Amino acid sequence: MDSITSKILYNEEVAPGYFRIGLEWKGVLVLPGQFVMLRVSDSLDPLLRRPFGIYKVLNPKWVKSAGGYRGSGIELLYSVVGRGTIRLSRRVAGDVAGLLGPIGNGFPVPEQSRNKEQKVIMVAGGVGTVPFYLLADLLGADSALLVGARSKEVLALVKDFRPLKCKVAISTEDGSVGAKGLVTDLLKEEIAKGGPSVVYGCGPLGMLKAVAEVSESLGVDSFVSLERSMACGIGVCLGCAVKGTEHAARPGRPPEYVMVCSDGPVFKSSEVEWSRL
Amino acid sequence: MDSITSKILYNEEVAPGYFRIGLEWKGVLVLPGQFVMLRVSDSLDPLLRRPFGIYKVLNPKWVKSAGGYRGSGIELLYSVVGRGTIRLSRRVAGDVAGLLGPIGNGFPVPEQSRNKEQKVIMVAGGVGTVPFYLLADLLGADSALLVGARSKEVLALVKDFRPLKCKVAISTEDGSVGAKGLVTDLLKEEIAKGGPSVVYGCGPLGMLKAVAEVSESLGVDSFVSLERSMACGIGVCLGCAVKGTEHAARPGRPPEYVMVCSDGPVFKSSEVEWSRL
Amino acid sequence: MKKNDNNKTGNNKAGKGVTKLPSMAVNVAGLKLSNPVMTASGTFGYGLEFAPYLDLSRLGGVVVKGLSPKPRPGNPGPRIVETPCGMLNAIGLQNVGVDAFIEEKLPKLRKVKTRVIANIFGESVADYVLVAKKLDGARGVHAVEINISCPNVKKGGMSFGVNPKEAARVVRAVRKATALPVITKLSPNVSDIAEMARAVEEAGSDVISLINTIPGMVIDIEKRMPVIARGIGGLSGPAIRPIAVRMVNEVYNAVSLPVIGIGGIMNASDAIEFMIAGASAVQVGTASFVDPQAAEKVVDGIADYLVRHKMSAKKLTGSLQK
Amino acid sequence: MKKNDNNKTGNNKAGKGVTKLPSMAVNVAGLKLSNPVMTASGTFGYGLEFAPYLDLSRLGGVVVKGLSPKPRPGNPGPRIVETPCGMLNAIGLQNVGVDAFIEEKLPKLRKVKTRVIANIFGESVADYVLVAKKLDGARGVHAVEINISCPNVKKGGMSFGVNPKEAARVVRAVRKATALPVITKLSPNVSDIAEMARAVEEAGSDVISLINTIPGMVIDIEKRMPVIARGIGGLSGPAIRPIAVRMVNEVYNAVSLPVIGIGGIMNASDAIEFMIAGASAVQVGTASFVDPQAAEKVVDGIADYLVRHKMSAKKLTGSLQK
Ligand SMILES: Cc1cc2nc3c(=O)[nH]c(=O)nc-3n(C[C@H](O)[C@H](O)[C@H](O)COP(=O)(O)OP(=O)(O)OC[C@H]3O[C@@H](n4cnc5c(N)ncnc54)[C@H](O)[C@@H]3O)c2cc1C
Ligand SMILES: Cc1cc2nc3c(=O)[nH]c(=O)nc-3n(C[C@H](O)[C@H](O)[C@H](O)COP(=O)(O)OP(=O)(O)OC[C@H]3O[C@@H](n4cnc5c(N)ncnc54)[C@H](O)[C@@H]3O)c2cc1C
Ligand SMILES: Cc1cc2nc3c(=O)[nH]c(=O)nc-3n(C[C@H](O)[C@H](O)[C@H](O)COP(=O)(O)O)c2cc1C
Ligand SMILES: Cc1cc2nc3c(=O)[nH]c(=O)nc-3n(C[C@H](O)[C@H](O)[C@H](O)COP(=O)(O)O)c2cc1C
Ligand code: FES
Ligand code: FES
Repeated sequence: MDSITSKILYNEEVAPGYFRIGLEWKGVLVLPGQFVMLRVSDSLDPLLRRPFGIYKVLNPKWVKSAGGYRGSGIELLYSVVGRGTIRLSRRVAGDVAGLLGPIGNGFPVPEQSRNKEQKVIMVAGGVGTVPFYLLADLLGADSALLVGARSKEVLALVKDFRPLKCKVAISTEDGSVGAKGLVTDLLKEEIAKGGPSVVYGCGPLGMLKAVAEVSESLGVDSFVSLERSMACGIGVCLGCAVKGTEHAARPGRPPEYVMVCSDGPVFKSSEVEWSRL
Repeated sequence: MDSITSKILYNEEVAPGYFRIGLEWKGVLVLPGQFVMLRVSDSLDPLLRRPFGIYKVLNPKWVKSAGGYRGSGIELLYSVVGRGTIRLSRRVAGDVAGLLGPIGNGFPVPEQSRNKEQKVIMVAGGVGTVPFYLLADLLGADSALLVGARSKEVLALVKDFRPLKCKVAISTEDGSVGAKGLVTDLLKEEIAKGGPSVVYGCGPLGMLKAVAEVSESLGVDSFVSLERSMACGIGVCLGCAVKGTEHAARPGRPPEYVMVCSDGPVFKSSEVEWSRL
Repeated sequence: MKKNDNNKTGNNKAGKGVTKLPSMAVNVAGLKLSNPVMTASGTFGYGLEFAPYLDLSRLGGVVVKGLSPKPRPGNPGPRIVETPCGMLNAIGLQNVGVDAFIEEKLPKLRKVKTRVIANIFGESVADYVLVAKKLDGARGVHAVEINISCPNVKKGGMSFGVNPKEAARVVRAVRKATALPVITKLSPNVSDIAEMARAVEEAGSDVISLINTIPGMVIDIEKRMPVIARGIGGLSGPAIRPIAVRMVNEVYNAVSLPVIGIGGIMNASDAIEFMIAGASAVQVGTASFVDPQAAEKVVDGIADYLVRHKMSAKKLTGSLQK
Repeated sequence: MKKNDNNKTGNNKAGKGVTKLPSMAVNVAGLKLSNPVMTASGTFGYGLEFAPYLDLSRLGGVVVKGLSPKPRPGNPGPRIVETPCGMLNAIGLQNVGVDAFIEEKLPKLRKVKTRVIANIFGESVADYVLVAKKLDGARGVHAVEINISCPNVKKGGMSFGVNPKEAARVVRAVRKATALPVITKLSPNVSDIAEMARAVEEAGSDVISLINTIPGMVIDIEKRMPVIARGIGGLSGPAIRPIAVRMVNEVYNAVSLPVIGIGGIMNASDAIEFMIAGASAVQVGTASFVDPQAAEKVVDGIADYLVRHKMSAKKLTGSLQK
């Protein structure tokens, strides 16, 4: 993990309210599912950095020994939702921005990723597609991406996945693209197809809960990437705590709570007290 | 006076650290020497608007009855000195910005401005040239602009005055352009040339004091444009107070202090307690 | 206005239930406002200065600059300095004096259809009483707001606002001196704001407003001098809002008087925060400097929220779930 | 360390006069720091977490997360929320407990050449004493900082920090329990900070640090619930800086103990403001979240200033002109 001042390479709207931003970061090593803390402006308001998942690695090279990609920079994909992301969306190429990361554990990259034994089913809600691009690229046909979204914005979110070998299925609330309904319905179908599989989820809390429940009820392990307001991103402010179950016990960790930034953001669903989220 | 949301027409660096910004403002009437309060960003930091003199009127038309120019917008000229002006300098054409004004009394426009009886000697320190462009344009050969600056940046500050009929003299601290020394030396020479004249000053406090002293000692009336930190710009916060002399007494005014925003920014030198500034 | 009249805000006639356009009206212990949005003392002049920028009649009320028995010149400058998300001021309570207010400002204010609240202060209890009495007879004043964050000259300059007994003395005396609703404006500079609130409730205040500014200092590190000539100034603006919301909630829970929320309100959602915390009405302060139309925009934004949530302003007050 | 040892900060040997490189060293009542910049408790973990980002040995000192007799799980989330130019936190003093600190963290910290200040708290005077005693024998701890902004469980949960007598009781007991320099960290949530400072001076504290966070509340207006699960959190960050600078100056004028300034320091000029106001040293808090290198940048910036002004750090302290 490092704290750098990065140069913005590009920052462009890919669909109404969705931007991708490229940030220079020579030699960075990224595990799929990791995130960064980004300073959106040099103003004191908003004060805190904002967490964003790493979407792509620029000029990526898979480093097997490290289980991650090494590259010359990163690309983030973000939706404009509030004060911080509004300001971020106004920044232009050439500007510099404080960048901290890559942070967190990321999704487990199955050892069998190259031998098709276990299928990884990735379930994304909206911009929750972000942590799955690197994985989908890596796993190819051994993986499936199920994306739930409100409406047509989903097309912008899945566009980059189309050229990959990863299977993509879509559901929208209004039925405008893909199946009408919930992404968990797609999940049930996908699990029902059989074969050993593991489920990875990223998106709104309600969706993650449903993903964990569906997976458990069908006897499949699931991992979820959680979101919490964050101040530090490095496990020291203790602000991003969520209640862990006994399965979350790890040596040397503070008792009872786990930190989304330093213990996560990816947790095995059984490690989290869902009722306290 | 009005409070509007104005569109930025252009915002460009004219010399290192100096910018001119064009703001759309249909039908605005400007008296020479007036200023505006401009919101530099929509962040809460910096919180307060910043005061800037009106440099030019876009598509100006002299309205004799009103003693001012009417136009389609205004141009400001500002130097980047701190948190607010740094942010302002990053804004781009098409952005919008809160704009309040035109504020204040402005410099008296001599009634004889069209008959050459009284010469107006304008003394500017650095970016203190701003309130004099409209006056110099109006008064032409009946006026002289004396500019003191640190060094070569003065060239960018006087450039726009060159095509006018107004006489321009320069002094710089390092002697790189014009006379080496203080602008008040130029002032003494100019007054010594004789004929009825009046002195207008705008610039750093030390310079204004010297301008007032020199003028008084040579028996010439002087007016100065003062600067104070401002919160409201409309005379209600009472934050921009300076101590007035008995000459500053005006009916209905709060006792003892005058407000730079609503009673000024231009004061007759004799109205101000210089020792308390 | 009798002391026991102090029920929580009720929007009298209009409160029959929520219809299509939710009621914005609030009745703050007899002070009937068309909506809960006022302006804060010292940030809105004598009201008229804002007529070019907004429609004064669309505001719930206008609180004028603090009035003293005699005109006051105020402090030497610099009087203000910007701070992170806020500002300090040490204006020194410059004002035209209560007589000039009544003679020169009030006649013009009467022509504007809004409620006028006179903020008053003094250096002794007698000062407060004198100003309150003069205003009591003045047509066009709808309530008196007591600023107790002022030095008590007779007690060595210690502020009335940090001592429950001294605060109660002022309130009791003003309560007797006027038939107008009496609002007491609390200073946040105390260990226990609830104790202060109970003291002024006990002393007969009809309404409590809070918070006033918080003392602060900014130093020019090149000159090694305070930026503000008087050294210390009062901090206002969004920086203090979380403190103000917390205190409004504490006071709401501690007393049965209606509460007016003040402190860093920049927009409607900020105002709504205060109402949820327990405020029957709010005052917009520093925001009027940042945007002279701020108060009217807050009115519009609250209306939108109430429509969206199918709620009256009255219902919003104290709707915090724990 | 005896009570009367409490002279204002002196940078011992190096203080012979200003030479080309002004002395950054300060001696805060026996706590010798290579420069006046520490980190604030709760914002720097146990120090080691920051090793990847800055050179810990370049800091004057590191104040670790508050330690209690037993490990504490802390509060349910959400625990933090951003505010204008600041943030609220209600971490609930989660920590590994004093024993785990001494066994697991301290051995690693000893390897880093910096001063380690242990911040301690408890729910009773006995708790504070227990922690202080354990730390007294622990090699690598250079001072103890008492966080008195904690609920006194035996007195109905009222904070030690708002009652001069209760605060003095804690300080007196800790003073007896340890030979280390004792720093008392004051809560800003009081009417009269000078009174609190005098009480802890009287009780034998060697140093006073301030300010801790200011209680505040943020409400989610859609859910009508406080954003922070516990309702109220502590406000920190640049928003509170003017309040903190004012209080540091008041305490500096009220007592003869050295003062450590805390509150919203984001960069060197902010730190210098505190020193001019009277602080012998400073602590960088929330800024370390915004930029993990903040504290080291503050060190660099103070050095630049001292060079430019040909001044030692010691001379800067209390250099405010009025
Ligand atoms: C590990 C992690 C990875 C993330 N990755 C991405 C990503 O790849 N792309 C993306 O668009 N967004 C991502 N997010 C969410 C992103 O951090 C928030 O949308 C952003 O911080 C909002 O900032 P804002 O100032 O615009 O909104 P605010 O004005 O702060 O808030 C707007 C809304 O966003 C919510 N919010 C604010 N901060 C957070 C936060 N830290 N976490 C969750 N919700 C928040 C608020 O509750 C509010 O509803 C991620 C969050 C986490 C914790
Ligand atoms: C009536 C009036 C007209 C002005 N016209 C112009 C103009 O045409 N062009 C121009 O470049 N500048 C002008 N100024 C000065 C301009 O307002 C300040 O330079 C600007 O506000 C600084 O903002 P900042 O945030 O960049 O600096 P800050 O970070 O706020 O401060 C940087 C420095 O500027 C000083 N400063 C801050 N605010 C003010 C203020 N309101 N008045 C004076 N000094 C201040 C500070 O003391 C500090 O030394 C004018 C000021 C006034 C009062
Ligand atoms: C410049 C200024 C002058 C003020 N004058 C007064 C006053 O005369 N009487 C008073 O009770 N409060 C006065 N206040 C306090 C405000 O009414 C208000 O309580 C405080 O500013 C907090 O609200 P805000 O953060 O919205 O500004 C003044 C505030 C400012 C900024
Ligand atoms: C997340 C967080 C946790 C904190 N924990 C402690 C603590 O355990 N003990 C303590 O004395 N102060 C604690 N504080 C207070 C800080 O040490 C400091 O006094 C306060 O944040 C003001 O400084 P700042 O504005 O620079 O952050 C904490 C502050 C924050 C933001
Ligand atoms: S964000 Fe600070 S501990 Fe996770
Ligand atoms: S800036 Fe408010 S009175 Fe002049």
